[in-house]
Amino acid sequence: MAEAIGWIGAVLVIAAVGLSIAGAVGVLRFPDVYTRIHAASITDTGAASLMTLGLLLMAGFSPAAIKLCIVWVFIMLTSPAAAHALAGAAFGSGHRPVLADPRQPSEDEA
Amino acid sequence: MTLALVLTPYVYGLGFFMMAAGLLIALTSRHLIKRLIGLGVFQTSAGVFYILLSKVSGGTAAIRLEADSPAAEALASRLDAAYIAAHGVDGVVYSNPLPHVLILTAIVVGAATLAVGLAIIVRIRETYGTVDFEEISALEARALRDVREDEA
Amino acid sequence: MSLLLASPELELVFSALLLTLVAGLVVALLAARSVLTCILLMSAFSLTMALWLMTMDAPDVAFTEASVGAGVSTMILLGAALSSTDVIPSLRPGRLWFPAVACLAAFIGMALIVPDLPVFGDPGSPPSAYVGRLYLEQTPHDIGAPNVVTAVLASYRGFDTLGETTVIFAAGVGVLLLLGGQVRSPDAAPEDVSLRASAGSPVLSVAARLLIPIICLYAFYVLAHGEFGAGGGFQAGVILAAALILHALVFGVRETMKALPVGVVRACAALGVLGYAAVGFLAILNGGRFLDYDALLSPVFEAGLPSSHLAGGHHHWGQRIGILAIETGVMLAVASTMTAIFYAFTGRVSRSDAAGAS
Amino acid sequence: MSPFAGAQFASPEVIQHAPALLIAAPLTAACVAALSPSARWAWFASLGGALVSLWMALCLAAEVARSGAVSYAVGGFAPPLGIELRLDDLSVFFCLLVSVMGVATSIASASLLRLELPERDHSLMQAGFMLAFTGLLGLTATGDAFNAFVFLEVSSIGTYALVAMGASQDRRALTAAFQYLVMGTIGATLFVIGVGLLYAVTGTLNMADMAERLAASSSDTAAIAGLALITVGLALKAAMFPLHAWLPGAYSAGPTMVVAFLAGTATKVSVYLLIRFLMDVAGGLESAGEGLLTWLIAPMAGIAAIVASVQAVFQTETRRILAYSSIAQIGYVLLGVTSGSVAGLTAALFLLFTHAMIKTVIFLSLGAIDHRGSRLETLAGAGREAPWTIAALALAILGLAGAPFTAGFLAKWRLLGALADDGRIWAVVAIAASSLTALVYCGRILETVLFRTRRPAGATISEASPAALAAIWFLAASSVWYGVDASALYDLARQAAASVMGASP
Amino acid sequence: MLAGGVAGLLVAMGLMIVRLLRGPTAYDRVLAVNSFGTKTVLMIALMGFAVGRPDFLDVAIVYALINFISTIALMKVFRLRSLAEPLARLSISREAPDG
Repeated sequence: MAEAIGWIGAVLVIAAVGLSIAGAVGVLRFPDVYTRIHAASITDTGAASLMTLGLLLMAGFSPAAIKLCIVWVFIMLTSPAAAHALAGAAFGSGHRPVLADPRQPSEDEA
Repeated sequence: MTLALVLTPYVYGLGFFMMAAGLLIALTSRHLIKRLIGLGVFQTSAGVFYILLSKVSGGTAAIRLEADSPAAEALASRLDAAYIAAHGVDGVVYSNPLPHVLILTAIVVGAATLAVGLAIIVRIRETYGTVDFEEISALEARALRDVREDEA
Repeated sequence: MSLLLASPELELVFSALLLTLVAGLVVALLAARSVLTCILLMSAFSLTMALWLMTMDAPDVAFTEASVGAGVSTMILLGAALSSTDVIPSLRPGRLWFPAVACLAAFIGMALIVPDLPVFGDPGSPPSAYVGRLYLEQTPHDIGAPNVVTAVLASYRGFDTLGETTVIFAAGVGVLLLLGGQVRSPDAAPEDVSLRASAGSPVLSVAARLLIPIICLYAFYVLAHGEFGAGGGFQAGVILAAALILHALVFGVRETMKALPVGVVRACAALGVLGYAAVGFLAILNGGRFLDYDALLSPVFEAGLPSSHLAGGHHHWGQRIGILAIETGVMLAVASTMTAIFYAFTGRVSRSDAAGAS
Repeated sequence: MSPFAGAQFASPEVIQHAPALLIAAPLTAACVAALSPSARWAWFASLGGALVSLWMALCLAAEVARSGAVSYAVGGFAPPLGIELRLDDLSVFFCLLVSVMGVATSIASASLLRLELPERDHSLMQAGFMLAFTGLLGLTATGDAFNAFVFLEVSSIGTYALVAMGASQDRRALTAAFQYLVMGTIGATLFVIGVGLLYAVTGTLNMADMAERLAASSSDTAAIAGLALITVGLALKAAMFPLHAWLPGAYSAGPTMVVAFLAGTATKVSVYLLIRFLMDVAGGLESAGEGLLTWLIAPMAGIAAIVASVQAVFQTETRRILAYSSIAQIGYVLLGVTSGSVAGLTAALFLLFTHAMIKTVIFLSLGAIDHRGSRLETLAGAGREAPWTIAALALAILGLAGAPFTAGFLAKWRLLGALADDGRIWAVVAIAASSLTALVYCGRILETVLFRTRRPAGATISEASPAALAAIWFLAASSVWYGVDASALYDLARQAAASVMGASP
Repeated sequence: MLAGGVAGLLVAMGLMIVRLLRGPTAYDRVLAVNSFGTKTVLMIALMGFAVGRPDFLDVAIVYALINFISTIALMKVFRLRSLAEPLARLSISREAPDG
């Protein structure tokens, strides 16, 4: 039984890493700051949650489990706040999001 | 063991490369802040060399584990008993803790040097108006020439 | 569980991979043309270096590298970079030639001695087989703290750590001498050039108000936990300073200075180092050597204390209390010095900026 | 027989803890100085710290004379686990040098600071000075290689900021301090990498333990590379010839109190570390220690003696002349050190001590007479306004030039004798040529200060304050005394040289 | 198995560095460093279990905090050109457009 839980945990961890890589690719491919912030912060918090759940299954009841939850709480608290502040700062300093407007070339080509 | 023989020159080589690169930036960059960053890389690379000496293959962090704790058994399971008997302490193989203590000091010394260096740079920027090394030496050369002219 | 563990060889490969990432960042640093990119690369460099230290079984060093390197160094680098031009002028190739050859010669010279150095991860190398092993075997009998690194740092080589705390204090004295002139008292703090603020976003101030007490509590946990897991006086001091810096970043330096004026911070730095030296003098008064924690408690008093379970009942209360006392001194000195340095940089820059802007 | 044999300065309990108190006293004084509200209290703290460490140095000198090397295991753990403070004759010689210069500078520091810096900076300047003093004392006393790096950094990080504080007088202090910081940190980091290499070969950090294991070690190339890096790092710190670029700027622009203390001690302690590592620790590796000394340091020292003296002649600013003369003097000392004979090393150490006294007197008196402007002409005819200070300055300049009946003359005479006996004629020629050029710039300074009258307007000169005068005349008088009867200092130097050279026959 | 996860995270961090170097605007670079930091936190947690020493998570907690604080500092530098003034009154209005 313990072995099975361990394996489920490992699968969750691999899923989290997959999500993280997807986010990274998104940050590279997306046209402008706002979509990149979107990609980065969504996948970071998602990957953190999946990873924490997976490792919790593997750690069982131990001090490490409590620390894992603390790490999860901190990431949940800081990552969205940082993303919000970043988007606010970018908007405040005059960056316009690339709306679905064919006339306006995306930032990378400009 | 062949893996270790391949990795050894590679890892030391990277450490010495960081030393040479840090030294190059510290000696040649025209922007004073980048010089300090180069100096920081040079000091950190000295730490890399020490930590490379401390690693024991199969060893774990120098925080003593109870011999019978689950973590110790999991670690022991991936090494053969002779290796643990020869190089382990109370059934667990640890890496060498001494370089870790020394590098804690080196990191703090690096931060202290960086703080004082940046304070001097802020003062230089306020008196000379620039942080470009060559502009500053040009300013000083001209000041020296003015002194000589009004003396002659 | 063991199936999932990485084999020792895999660990060596991972550390080599991470070191390659670190070297890649150094190459990027060589070519960087803007100071702010350099600072960002330096922050990433510290984070990756700390990761590499984790694979090299050095959690304490990873802790310090992350908090000092990525945390405080980035702050003061930004403080200084704000007041200077961002573009890095490129060097005329003529002048680059000689230092580049010198550094290359140094690199080749060092590479020649690699065959003579111990093999990477070799348990029988002189450092690991001699003093390193002695520390691992002696610590339970002499000190009884599970974390051997903290035991060596605080007790065996406590004099080194006293010197280290003095280095941080000397840096604090130096920065306050150079930049501290204007930030004497809270009202002399820089008047804030605030933009015509419409409804500011409360998200950050709420997040900060929630996080700052947790970070301070965590700093004291790291201080107390130093003997059992990764942690200690330095790391705790830097985390406490990071909490104060967060408060200064979100609520403005003037608010933080009202809470902790520069005079108090400067006095705490001196008191931290004095506290450390006082523990040493107390040991001398009790008949032991300088910084000999066994002499701190009189044997009669120590006999009454419960024996610690880990070290087979051997009484180590003198060492335990000595280590905790000096770690508190180190934390006080490091936290207040880092805060004083942050005050000096931010207090100074906004004034010249304000002067520049008007 | 050491002059301190049989002397008793303190009760046995105090002597037993002398090595630790030697370093802890100035450290505590630095903290008290930083905490003190007024400049006066900071001065008392720094004076107290300096006097206690001088007292401890005297106790240790007596103890070492009586019972050989003193070993003090800090924290109660014997080496190789704990850190050991080990003082033999050589360390005690440099301990005395640093604490005597520290007390003299501390006595004169109050008036010097009042002339140059605003009141609010005085307490932090005294704290910084005491931290540099702690670092240098720690360097002379420690027996642990990495501990030496930590104290090297303690002494130098304080001084970078102190040198930069000269910006209130001369804005070039900032760029000089930055150059000093970059070069000094590169030197210290090279030193720590060298210690790392020696640690990789021997596995220990205690110098005595390292010396034994080096003798028995098989892998020589890493050890030789380690020693080479340590030599280059310390050469940077000691401003040896090709790596001396930072010294003239730092010495000419820094505040007087800092420059006087640095000129007397900082480069000297780096020379001590060079002797300690190349002769004591590398004793086993005959080829490495001797090779580095004869083929790397000796030629550089010879070139330094000549080139630095020539450059000194062409300088127009007073302190720059003296800075280049310091580089030349370091060249003389290293020529003596690399002579390979006990007589040569003894003459070098004697010259080192007298040069430290002379340079401290010169810089203290230059600062104490409160003259604005760094050019030599601003000092014209200072003898009339400040007779007592200028008399001491003249005595010291004579000593610097090596005029008869001064300690400088005796030191050079014995050094030339020792080098001639070792058959190092090229070194004798180098020192002789350099001394001749020294006569030129010393003569120019004397002529300006004593006989010339016309001085550019506005360069006011006033007599030094009583405290500064006391410190200046204490050192000037002792430098003359050692010119006449050098037995006391010379015996001390011979004991120190014998303890190191004796170690490696 | 966990080692595969660590390798995957390493790839993701490498991509972040590419964005850090290429990022046209300063806010892309700040985002890259922030995301790099969060991925490092996950890496630490995963590596702690892969190496069999789960009590390394203290370091992961510090990472999360330091990463948040340095992101705010970097953002203030790019947005307000000063570290000293209060952020609570971050202006959403459109004055001071800069990169």
